[in-house]
Order: sequence, then structure tokens, then C-alpha cells
Amino acid sequence: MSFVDIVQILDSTIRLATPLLLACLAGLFSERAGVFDIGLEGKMLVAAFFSAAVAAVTGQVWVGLLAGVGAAMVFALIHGLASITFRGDQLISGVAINFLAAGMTVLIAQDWFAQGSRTPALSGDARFSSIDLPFAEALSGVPYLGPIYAEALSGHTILVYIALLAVPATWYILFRTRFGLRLRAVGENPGAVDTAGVSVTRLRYAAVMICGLLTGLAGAYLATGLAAGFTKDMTAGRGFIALAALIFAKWRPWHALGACLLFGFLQAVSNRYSTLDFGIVQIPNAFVLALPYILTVVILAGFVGKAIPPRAGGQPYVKER
Amino acid sequence: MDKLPRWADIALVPFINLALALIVSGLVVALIGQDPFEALAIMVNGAVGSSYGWGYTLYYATNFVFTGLAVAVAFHASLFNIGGEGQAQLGALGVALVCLAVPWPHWTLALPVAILGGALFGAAWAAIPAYLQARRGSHIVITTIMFNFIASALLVYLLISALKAPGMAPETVRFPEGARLPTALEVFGAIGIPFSRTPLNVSFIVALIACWGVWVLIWRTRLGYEIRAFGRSEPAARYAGISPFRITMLAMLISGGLAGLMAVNAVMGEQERLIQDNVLGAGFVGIAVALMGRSHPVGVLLAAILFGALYQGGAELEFETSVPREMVVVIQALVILFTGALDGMVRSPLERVFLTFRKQPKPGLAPETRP
Amino acid sequence: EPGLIIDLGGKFDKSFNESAFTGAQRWVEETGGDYMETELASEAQREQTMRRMAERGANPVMVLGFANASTLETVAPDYPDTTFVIVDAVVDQPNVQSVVFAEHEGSYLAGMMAAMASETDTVSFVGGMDVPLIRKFACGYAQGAKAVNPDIEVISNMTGTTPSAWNDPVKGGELTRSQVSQGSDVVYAAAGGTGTGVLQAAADEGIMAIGVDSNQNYMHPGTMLTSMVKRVDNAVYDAFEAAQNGNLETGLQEKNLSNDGVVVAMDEFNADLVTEEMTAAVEQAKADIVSGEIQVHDYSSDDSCPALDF
Amino acid sequence: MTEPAIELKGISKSFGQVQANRNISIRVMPGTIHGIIGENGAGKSTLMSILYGFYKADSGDVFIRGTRTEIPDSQAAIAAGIGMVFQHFKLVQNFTVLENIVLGAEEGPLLRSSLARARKLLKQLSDEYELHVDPDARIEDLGVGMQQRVEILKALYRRADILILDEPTGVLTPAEADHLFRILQGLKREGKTVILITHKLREIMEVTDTVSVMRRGEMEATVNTAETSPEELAELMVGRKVLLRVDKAPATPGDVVLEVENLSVRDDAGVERLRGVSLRVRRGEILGLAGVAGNGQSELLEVLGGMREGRGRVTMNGTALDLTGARSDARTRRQRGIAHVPEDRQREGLIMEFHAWENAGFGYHDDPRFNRGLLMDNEALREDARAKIARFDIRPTDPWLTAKSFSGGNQQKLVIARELEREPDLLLIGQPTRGVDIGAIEFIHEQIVALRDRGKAILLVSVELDEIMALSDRIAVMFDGRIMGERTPGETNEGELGLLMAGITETDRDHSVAEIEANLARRAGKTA
Ligand SMILES: Nc1ncnc2c1ncn2[C@@H]1O[C@H](COP(=O)(O)OP(=O)(O)OP(=O)(O)O)[C@@H](O)[C@H]1O
Ligand SMILES: Nc1ncnc2c1ncn2[C@@H]1O[C@H](COP(=O)(O)OP(=O)(O)OP(=O)(O)O)[C@@H](O)[C@H]1O
Ligand SMILES: [Mg+2]
Ligand SMILES: [Mg+2]
Repeated sequence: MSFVDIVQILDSTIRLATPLLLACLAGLFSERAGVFDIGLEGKMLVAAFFSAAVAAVTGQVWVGLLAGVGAAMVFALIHGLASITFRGDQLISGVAINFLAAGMTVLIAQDWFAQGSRTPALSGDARFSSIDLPFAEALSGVPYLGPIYAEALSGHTILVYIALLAVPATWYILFRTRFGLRLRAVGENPGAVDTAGVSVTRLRYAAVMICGLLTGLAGAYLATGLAAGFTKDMTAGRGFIALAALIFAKWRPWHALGACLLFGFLQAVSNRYSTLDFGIVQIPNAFVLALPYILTVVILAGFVGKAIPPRAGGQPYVKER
Repeated sequence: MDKLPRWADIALVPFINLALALIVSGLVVALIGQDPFEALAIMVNGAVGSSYGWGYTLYYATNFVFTGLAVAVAFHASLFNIGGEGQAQLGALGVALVCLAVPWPHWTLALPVAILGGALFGAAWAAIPAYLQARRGSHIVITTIMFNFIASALLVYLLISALKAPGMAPETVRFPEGARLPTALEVFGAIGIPFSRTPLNVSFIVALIACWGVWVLIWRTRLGYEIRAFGRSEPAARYAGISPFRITMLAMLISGGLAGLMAVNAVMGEQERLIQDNVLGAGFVGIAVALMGRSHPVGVLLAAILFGALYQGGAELEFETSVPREMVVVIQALVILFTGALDGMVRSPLERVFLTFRKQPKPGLAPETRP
Repeated sequence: EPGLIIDLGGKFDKSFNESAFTGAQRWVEETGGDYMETELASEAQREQTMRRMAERGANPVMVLGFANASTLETVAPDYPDTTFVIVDAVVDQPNVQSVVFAEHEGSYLAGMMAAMASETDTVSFVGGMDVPLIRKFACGYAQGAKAVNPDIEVISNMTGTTPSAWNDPVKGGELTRSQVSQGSDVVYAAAGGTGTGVLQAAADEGIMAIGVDSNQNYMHPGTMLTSMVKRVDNAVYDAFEAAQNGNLETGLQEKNLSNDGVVVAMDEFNADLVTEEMTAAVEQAKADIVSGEIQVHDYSSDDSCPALDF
Repeated sequence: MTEPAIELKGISKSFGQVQANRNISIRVMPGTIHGIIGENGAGKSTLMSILYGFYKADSGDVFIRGTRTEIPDSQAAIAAGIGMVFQHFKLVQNFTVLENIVLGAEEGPLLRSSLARARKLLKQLSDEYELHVDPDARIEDLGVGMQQRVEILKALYRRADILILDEPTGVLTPAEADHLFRILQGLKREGKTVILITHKLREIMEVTDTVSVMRRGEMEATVNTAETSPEELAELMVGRKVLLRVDKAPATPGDVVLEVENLSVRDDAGVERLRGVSLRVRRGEILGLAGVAGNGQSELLEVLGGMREGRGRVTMNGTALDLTGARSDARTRRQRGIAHVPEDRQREGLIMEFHAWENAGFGYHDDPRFNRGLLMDNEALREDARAKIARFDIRPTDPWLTAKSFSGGNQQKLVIARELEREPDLLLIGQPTRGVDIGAIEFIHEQIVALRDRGKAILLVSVELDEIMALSDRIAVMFDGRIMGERTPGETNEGELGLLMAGITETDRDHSVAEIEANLARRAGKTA
């Protein structure tokens, strides 16, 4: 594997890690507030569809982005209604949302575009184009770091940089702001928040809506940044990998970046090499692709540190017995 | 005292939930420019209007009975097994290995062994998440999701390597003739009743037996009693000397085994070879079926037939109109949403209604009755 | 009334299925006839879909793609009065017509054009699912490229080993970018729906691309060198037509360069990229292949390729 | 005349069928410490939660410093200057002290300035009131005493001048409790008003100015502490009820059935709940275990019943019981002849959604009588249930009803019928008559005595002193995970037991409070 290969794989890693990262941070907000979300996949999928569909119709990717985010937030609202207001089962609600997204996107795609379950291919302004970071050209000559900066880091779409910036932003919001403090508290002990005179319901809705926003960005990136249009089931389990990354990261923003980059890297590698040949052992592609899931199980089993979810996660808050 | 009378709990609430799901589905159909009533007519006719429709409806229902029972048994132990998909995949592997390992002379010999193979493999796939939940406190929902993905990766790997048949497709060779299960066409044909050629096969009987078996297990055996007790209250189970570890393991093994049995119908009964995408989402449909069937085998059977009809009707709908088959997925999602997650939306107003019809509580019950 | 079962990927995959769909549409337009059409939803429903078509009285029933072979093998005998047509695979049943294409020949021409257009002396290939059929494309392509330039480097990647490899544009794009980084400046996509990602990435990266099955030149004018068109549309049209006239033959139908079953597309979208020199070379090679002067090796004949290692 | 700091008028609150508060009125003067005492479930916590806006009262008014105030939520209570330290702390375990303190009382959208200001104020407060805590420590690393200080600081940080503490000493060591009281005295000197809920009479006598006694959701009396005595309070608290007369012959104790030596238990949070308990129960006698809830009685029953692991030595009829591992479970205990009526029948003793007949065999469902091979003999179970229903006069008599559709008393009879019918060598029985009416109480008591007279050993745990007095042949009093002493009913009275339950022994009474404190502290050793 040459240096050029490595730069290429890094470049690919960043592209592939971006939707994971956005979805993972989305899940982080929701679960930190005590609302489990296995519906990341579904929200990403509706966002992918609506962003591509509206971008195709208007020719404006930013309008598409707005539509995608809006759609994901509507789904987030459904999850909020089910799990916060009606105190339903958060897991079942997540399952329902995934199915709803899988079905609805195809139905609407067929109805609007009659091209099977896809949107027309996007081009020009209907797609995010890549932007070059400052000095990319000038620095590309610097040995090693130059190409990494110019080729792996530079030249992605704006959403990639938004995703990367979302990591420190998430960290800052969670750990340096009043909102973040309350949000973390409501996922650990809603009673403490309630007795402190702060509305548990409002906080949880806010978290769930932020989750919608971020999954919206993730989906929009998939359809209008990474690909050029929507195809059926195009999230292809990324929502679940993001969930795995979230557990792997133990619900922490910087660790989430690490986990998503790792999982993106695994995908990039498996894209490139159909089997990994280490001389003595050959690792089949299927195994490389399954590695995020396997790693998550190992983490969950407590063999590599213990992943302790927010204590109040998964349970609706009920004041009176 | 129950807030709702029993009939309301087991019939009225699910009925309202289902009605809401169907109303919203109808709106969706209308939104994409089709007449919902016409669509309904096509679906009903396609699903139960002919022996062909019935054959497919019941064939799908057979799959859903197994996965629905799997979810239901776990629900009784208050475990949410969403790994039915992966367990069924592994069950398929077990069934395929059984069918391919021996040149079976007759299906009557192959079937019991295949049942065993499917159940064992499915159970084995459920065992790890169960152990992790019982001993290490890892959330079973997350681990079973992960195991779904790992199962499909494993199957892909085997189908492109060790098990691959010559040719291009990632599938095994066809099972031997002796492992073919008789279909409804043959069974009814033998007694002179005409029936369409459908994949409905003797596995349907196995599914009915499984329903009965689960009923016996849950309501007639000591283990079932313990599963139900554990599911209702873990402290009470501990008080009664019921081991949480043992029940978690056994309930999940049975659940996984049932999910694995689905392969007897789908893989042995229809596909007759192991292919990659053999479960067709039935593992997830099982969740909707168990929720709707209130985790009772009879309810599961009825809900499975309903979903079987939905699947078959949906296929016909796609054939006849431009409504894609995904309509069924939407209906399924809405059923899960309304019967599962939004249950409280229907239940609490209903409870209030019933409460106002009931006489007010005697004033100051517990405290005053003492000297 | 004929019936057509669109395979996984859908009739708007811009590629294989779309080609078949176009053929059926052309037949409708020209004859005013009617046909039944349905789209396969999943691998496991092949049998149900085939049977439903047959039960509904469709004749012939046309299925697309090699993945249908083993299913058709069991279904066809149950409907002796129905004729089935399968594309891309051979099913040996009395009521089945098997249509196969000489993809290696068309790919050979595409390879020649790629080699002539390449400035980096590196061209590449992105396949869909790794099956002999797709290796047949790659092998023909490599032979054509090497015929023009024996020193040329041909990079080949397959998207995957399962049917999902036909529908993974994101991965197709990633593979293309990786090939670009290895120097390729012409990429040939034989990957069904995955191909859209390949062509898109090629356009984004500013290299040339070669489409497959349908004429995909219009998708990215300016970067599409050509398309290796497999006239599946003709196969469908012919089958429907023959059935209408009551003279549909069963058995093997070979479509190759000589009967225009495979062609490299030349139109206004790629006119700027195709030099006269290229046209001449292609015409010459085509004539030589038809005449037997040039023997293009068919990978699937012995599972080996003289020009490319997999 | 000064306005009362707090005045409640006619507060009522019910939870479904349970009337937790009934027409309660109370006045608390500013600058005083006001105690509230009452048995478990008397409604103390509910009343204070209403005052703090955590629950909404069904009816009644709240006056704060003379003005009628609506308290729809905790925000309003905080604004009115009320702070509350809940019985179960409302702290975020993985937050630091500082973060917990500013939570909900931040100054602006960013934390930095809030935290800095809180740190300063915290230092000031802790100097002022001797409330020293490390502001950067995580709650989960702190002992309960420290956590409580954080709760108090939380209230003070919000400028509370009325502070409510719900059973603050339940989890404290005597030394910590003593420290707490010094803090409370300090607050009082500052002119703040303190409401202190407790079960411990000693504490009431020591720190409060006035005291209210609640009983069964109602306010019994409010008196000046100086004008009352522990004995009087105990009587008010327990109620002037006719002492239940249980006809029983003197005990004829036989061999030792249960012998417990040096038994210790930690709860799930790692807190030591039993600290070296030793006791014996003989054939034909009832050993009553008195004590305020939360002093280790529950844990003792749970260990003996096989629901919890422990350390020490327990023998049953001379052979040792496993206290850890697979054979320390409830099934094995039953096989060894131990029956158990758990304290919480709804959470443990019954499956509320099960039919009565299913519950009637619960725990004995593997008995060969109820099984035929792999299957359960449901007919046999139902037959057995019908017999029990008839014999124990359980109403309604339909075995097909679910447990939750029976009244509390009948639920209890069902459990007792199940456990007594086995003729166990040892019966563990917790709160046998909690929430049960007089008729049922008598019946249940008769059954317990009859079992004793059949030569069985009985270990009775109850928070009802008169029940202990009426039934027991010997009485042991538990306090803080230890046995404080043993008495026989004939030689003691409720007053003496009440004092023992509050952690005061005979010898303590002659000494000054300070000496008692020291004594207690020594006995408690270094805990926390
Ligand atoms: N936990 C509960 N959930 C629902 N309903 C209950 C519950 N407890 C009691 N009830 C209902 O309230 C009614 C009165 O119950 P309660 O225990 O107060 O009766 P009671 O008059 O004290 O009878 P008993 O003398 O048997 O204790 C019961 O008949 C039952 O229907
Ligand atoms: N949230 C609730 N839902 C239903 N019932 C409740 C609730 N909170 C309290 N109760 C019931 O109200 C009654 C009074 O409870 P409360 O907690 O006020 O008693 P308490 O005097 O504080 O007792 P303890 O000394 O045990 O703390 C009890 O019967 C209790 O079971
Ligand atoms: Mg209380
Ligand atoms: Mg009662």
C-alpha cells in the first residue's frame, strides 16, 4: 500500500464517515437526553429522499437541504410524540419510524417522478459541489502532510466540514452551555431537572428535534453530496452503524468522531480491497463490513471498557406512580 | 383493579389502533393519487379472492406465525427480541445444511431433522445476545440489531464461498428431491380438491402446531408460568425462586428457535435452496404481528394471516396499479406505530371514558378502614 | 399478451433493465399492443413473480438476468404452454428461449476506444457483482485496450459479491475515485445501477467514462466517451414481435456484433470525444471480429482471461 | 404578630384510590425548626411535595409569609423561597457538585460564569454553615452524607429561606446526623425556617421547636416540642387505638430452628444495610422484629428468604444455608422449610396480572402436586386455590380474578394462605397487616398464632408497634442495621420500644444528649 493509496483511503474515509458522524451526533443529543433512538436510519432515509427530490424539482440544493431537514424533523416529532408525550416504547417507535421511512420514500418517489424508487439524477446547483480549503494548492507540495491536507482533507462538500465542525460544537453545547447541562441532566435523572424547576418535556423535545436536524443533514449529504440523487434504501444500514458508533463512543462527541472515522475507514478499505490479505490471515470482505457490528457487541459485552448509557435512557418520565 | 375491562384491553384497543393505522394508510393511498377503496378492494380480492390468493396469503402467514411467535415468547419474558431477522437467517442456514447434507429419501424424514436444524441454529444465534443481557447487562435490543447485520454478513460470506453452487448467483445448489415439502396443490389434489400452484406447503401445519406448542408452553408448562412471572415482575420472580438468568436464556433460545423455524417454510418449502435474502423482512413483521396479536398464539395467528393477506394483497396491488409494494411496508409501519408506540394515545382517553362510567371510588378507602 | 419482469434495480436503472423497458415501450408504440409488466421486489420473490405472470396468462414471459436461471429451471416445466425468454443466461428447457450477448466483443471495441483516448496509459473498469458474466465484459475490454496499446495498464474492480452490488452508486463512485488516483483517465462501468455513481464520479473528477447496456452518453455529455450498448431492447422487441406473429423460437439466441446485438454508441453527446481515427479503428476491428479475423476471448468459455488478472 | 412562614389550609391529595393527604392544615413560624413525624405511608412526603410544587394538591391553599401562593410547579416554589431535600436525592450522579448546584439556576446561556459565581458562593455558604464539600467531586464518588450537603447547598444557592428536609437522617451515621443538626441550627439562627420530616423521636426532641404528628393522611396534632415527651409523641404517632387483643397461650419454645450469626448485607448501591446481626428463633415462638422502616429489617427478610446474598452464618434446623451462589435462591429456601410473606405483596408476593389461582401456587409451582410431567396441573392449582379461598375467607371467591382486582386485605390473605398452608418450619413474615382492615387483621393474627401453636418458628417484621406487642413472644428492636436490644412484651411498653427504635437505649436516657451522641457514634463505628 503506497502513500498515495493511504491518502486516497483517508479521502474516502472522510466522505464515508460524514453521514455516520452526523447521524451519530444526532443520536448523541437524543440519547443524552434520555430518548433512545433506533430510528436514525429512517430519519436519514426520509431526509435523503426529500433533499434529493426537492433539489431535483427546484434545481437548488439548499432548498433541497431544507426540505430534507424538515422531513427528518417531522419524523423526529413523531418519535417525540410517541416517546415523550404518550410515553410509548421508544424502541418500538424507532422500529416503526424506520419502516415508515422505507415505505414512504418509495411511495412518494414513485408518485412524484415515476422513475421507480429513485429521483432524477442531480447535477449542477442541485448538488453540493466540493470546495477547496484555503492554501490546498500551495501546500500540496509539502511532503506527507501536504497531500493529506490538499487531497484527503480538502475538496469535500460543505456538509463534510459542517459535520466535522459539529463535533466541537456538540461538545461545546453539551459541556459548556446551560442547555447542555440540562440536557445531560435530563438523560441521567429527569427528577433532578424537574425539581430544579425545568421542564423535562421541553428539554427532551428540543433534543429530539436537534436529532432530527442532524439526521436531516446526514441524509441530505448522502443523496446530494455523496451521491447524485436518491435510490431506494440508500442509507443501507448507516443509521445502525451510527448507533453502533454512538455506543462505541460511549455517548461522547470526540469519541464519536473517532468511532465514525474508524467505521468510515473500514468501509473505505473494504471498498478498495475485496479481501484483506495479511499474509498469514485473509480477512474476507463480509467480515470487514461486519466489523462495526462485531466491535459494538464486544464493547457492549464489557470486554473493552463498559458502555454505560444515560441512566434514564429509554424510560418515559412519569412523575406520579 | 384494571383500568379497562378485559374486552376493551384485548379487543377494543387493538381494534382502534388498527383502524387508525388503516385510516392513515388510506390517506397515504389517496395522497399518491389512488382511490383507497379501490386499492382495498384489489388487495382483499388479491389476498383472499381465489385459492391462488389464499395460497400465498397463508404461505406468508406461515412465515409471520413463526417470527411473530418468536417475538411474542420474548415479550412474555419482557424481552424485546428484534433479532428475528438474523435468527431466521441462521435458521435458514441450519435448514439448508440439513437438506444438503443427506440425500433425503423422503420429506417425512427430512422435515423433522430440518425443523431441528433450523431451530437449533436460530436458537444459537439468540443465545449470545441473551447471555450478554443476562450476565453482562448489555441491552438486548442493541445486540440483536447488531446480530442481524452480522448474520447477513455471515450468510453472504458462506454463499460466495463454501456453500456456493456452480453458476453465477450466490446461492446453494437445489435441495434434493427428497427434501421437497408437499405443497397445498399436491395435498388438496390428492383428495380431489383443485388448488392453485402456490408455495403454501406442509410447513403451515408446522406453524399451527407451533402456535399450539407456544400456547401450551406459555399457559400450561412450568417454564411458561415462570417466563410470564419473570416478565411481569422481576422482584416477584426472584421471590419465587425463579432464576432471571435461566429464564432470560430459555426464553430467548425458544424465541430464536421459533424464528429459525421460519426457514422450514421459506427455504425448504419455497426457495428450495439457500439464497442470500431469504427472510424478506419477516423478522421485523413479527414485531407487528406480536404487538397486534397481544402476544397470544391465537392473536399471533390471526395477525399473521392479516399480514400475510397484506403482503399478498400488496403484491397484487402493485401488479394491478402503480402503487408500489412498499405500501405494505407503510401499513406495517403504521400498525407498529399505532399498536406499539402510540398505544397510550388511544388507551389513556379510553381509560378516562371508562372511569367516568364507573362509580366513583368509595371515599378514603385504605386509611379509614382501620380502627 | 406478453409479460415482462423487470429485475431488481428497477426499470429506470439507466442501464440493463431500462434497455429492456425501452424495447417493450417501442413495441407498444409500434404495434399498439399491450403487455404486462411487473417489477421484482426482492430476490426471494422471483418465483412468485414468474408464476404470477404465467398464471395470468402472459405469453411469452420475459425475465432479465442470470439470477433468474435456477428459478426458471424449476418454473418453466410447470407451464408447458407458456414460452419463457431469459436474457443473459441459458436455461435448457423446451419452452425457453435463452438470449445471450457477446459482451466481450462490444467491450473489446470499448477497450480500444479507451486506450486511444487515454493520455495516462491507464484505463479502468468497475464491475457490478463479481460473476463470470461481468468478467467477460472486463476481459473483452482489456483485450481491446491492449490491442491498441500493449503497455497499457488496465485496473479492474468489482463492486461486490452479492446482488446489492448492482445498486450501490456510492461505492461505485468511491471505486472510481480510487482508480483515478491510480492514474486512470477512462473508466468503463459494467455495474447496472452502480454505474450511475461511476459515471457521476468520472464527471466530477473530469475523466472519461464508458457506459453500459443502454446508451448512457446523454448522462454526462463531455465526459462520456461512449456506451457499450447491449441491445436488450431489441431482444425484448423481437421476442414480443415474434410471439405476436406466432413464431417465437425457443432455444439459444446469440446476439453479437454481426447482428448488431452489441454496439458502441456514437451520437451527438460523444461526438466531440470520438476522433475519426477512433471511428476508423473501431469499424475495422468490428469487421475483423465479424469475419473471424480477430478472436476475442470469452471469459465465460473457460473462466480465464489472457489480458487481465482478477 | 409575625406571619407564619408557611401556612397550609385544607390540603387534600389522592393517588387513584389512595388518599395520601386529607384536609391538612398546618402553620410554621419563621425562624423555627418544625418537625413532622408519622408512620410509614402517613402522607408526610406527599404533603411536602405539594408544598414544593412537585405534586398538585386536589384541593387546599398554600400561604407563604401571609400571601396565598399558587405553586403549580417547582419553579414557583423556588421563586417563593422554598427549597427541598427529597427523601430520595434528586442529584445527577455523574455530574460534579458544582454542576448539580447550578442546574436549573444558571445565570445565562453559557456555563462558565455561572460555575465561577457558584464556586464563590459555594465557598461562602460552606464557610457560613460548615457545609464543606469539594465542588469538583462527582456525586457518585460521594457518600450519602456529602450528597445530602449538596442537596442543602442546592437549596441555599437558590436563596431558599424555607428549607424542607424529608427524612434526612435515614441514611446518615449518627455523627453525620449530628453535623446536619448543627447546620440546621445555624440556618435557624440566620432566620431561616426549617421543616424536618423524620421517624426518629430523638431527633425531634433534640432539634425542633414545634412538631406535627401525621397519621393515615391526616394531621393528628401540632405541639411545642418543649411541652411534649418522646412517649407522648410515640403514642400520637402510633395512634390511640384499642390495643388489639390476640388470644394466645404463653409460648412453649422448643429447639432452635433458625440461627443467624453475624449476618451482614450490602444493598445494590454498596451501602451496608445489616451490620452483623445475630438472632435465634425457636420452634413454637414468634420473634417480633420492631423498627422504623429502612433500618435493615427488609434486608434481613430478603436474605433469609433467598432474594439477596449476604455474609455471615445462617443455620436452619442445624444445617447451614448457602448465603451466596446458585443455592442461595428462594426455591432452595422453600425446600428447606422456609416460607416467606414479603413486605411488599404487590411487587414481590403476587403477580398482579395473574389470576388468583395462579398466584395461589406462586413459588410452589414446581410442587409435584401441581405438576403432571412437563405440564402444570392447572386444575389441581385451581382446586387448591378454591380451598384456600374458602378457608381464608378471601373475597370475592372467584379464583379467575386477577390479583389486582382484589382489595389489599384480600391480596394479603391470599399470600398468607399460600405461605401458611405449607406448614413451614419457619415463617418469615413482613408487615402482615399493612393496609389491611380490622377484620382481616384479626384473622391474620389468629392464623399466625395458630401456626406457632403447631410448633413452627415465626420471624415477624412490622413497623406497627402494637402488632409486634400483640403477637410476639420476644421482641428484638432493629436500628441502623443492628439489633439494639431484646425485650419480652410483658416487661416492656411502647414507649421503651419507641426509644429503642429511635436508637436510644436504656442507659442512654440517663445521660446528656452529647453523651448519647458520642455513644451512638462509637457504636456506629466508622461508616459512610
Ligand atoms: N393496586 C390496586 N390497583 C387497582 N385497584 C385496586 C388496587 N388496590 C385496590 N384496588 C381496588 O380498590 C378496592 C378497595 O381496595 P382496598 O384495599 O382499599 O379495600 P379495603 O376496603 O381496604 O378492603 P380490605 O378490607 O380487603 O383491605 C378493591 O376492591 C380493588 O377493586
Ligand atoms: N406517586 C404516588 N402514586 C401513588 N401513590 C402514592 C404516590 N406517592 C405516595 N403514594 C401513596 O400515598 C401514601 C402516602 O405516601 P407518602 O410517601 O406521603 O408517605 P410518608 O409518610 O412519606 O411515608 P414514608 O415514611 O414511608 O416516607 C402511601 O400510601 C403511598 O403509597
Ligand atoms: Mg416519605
Ligand atoms: Mg384495605
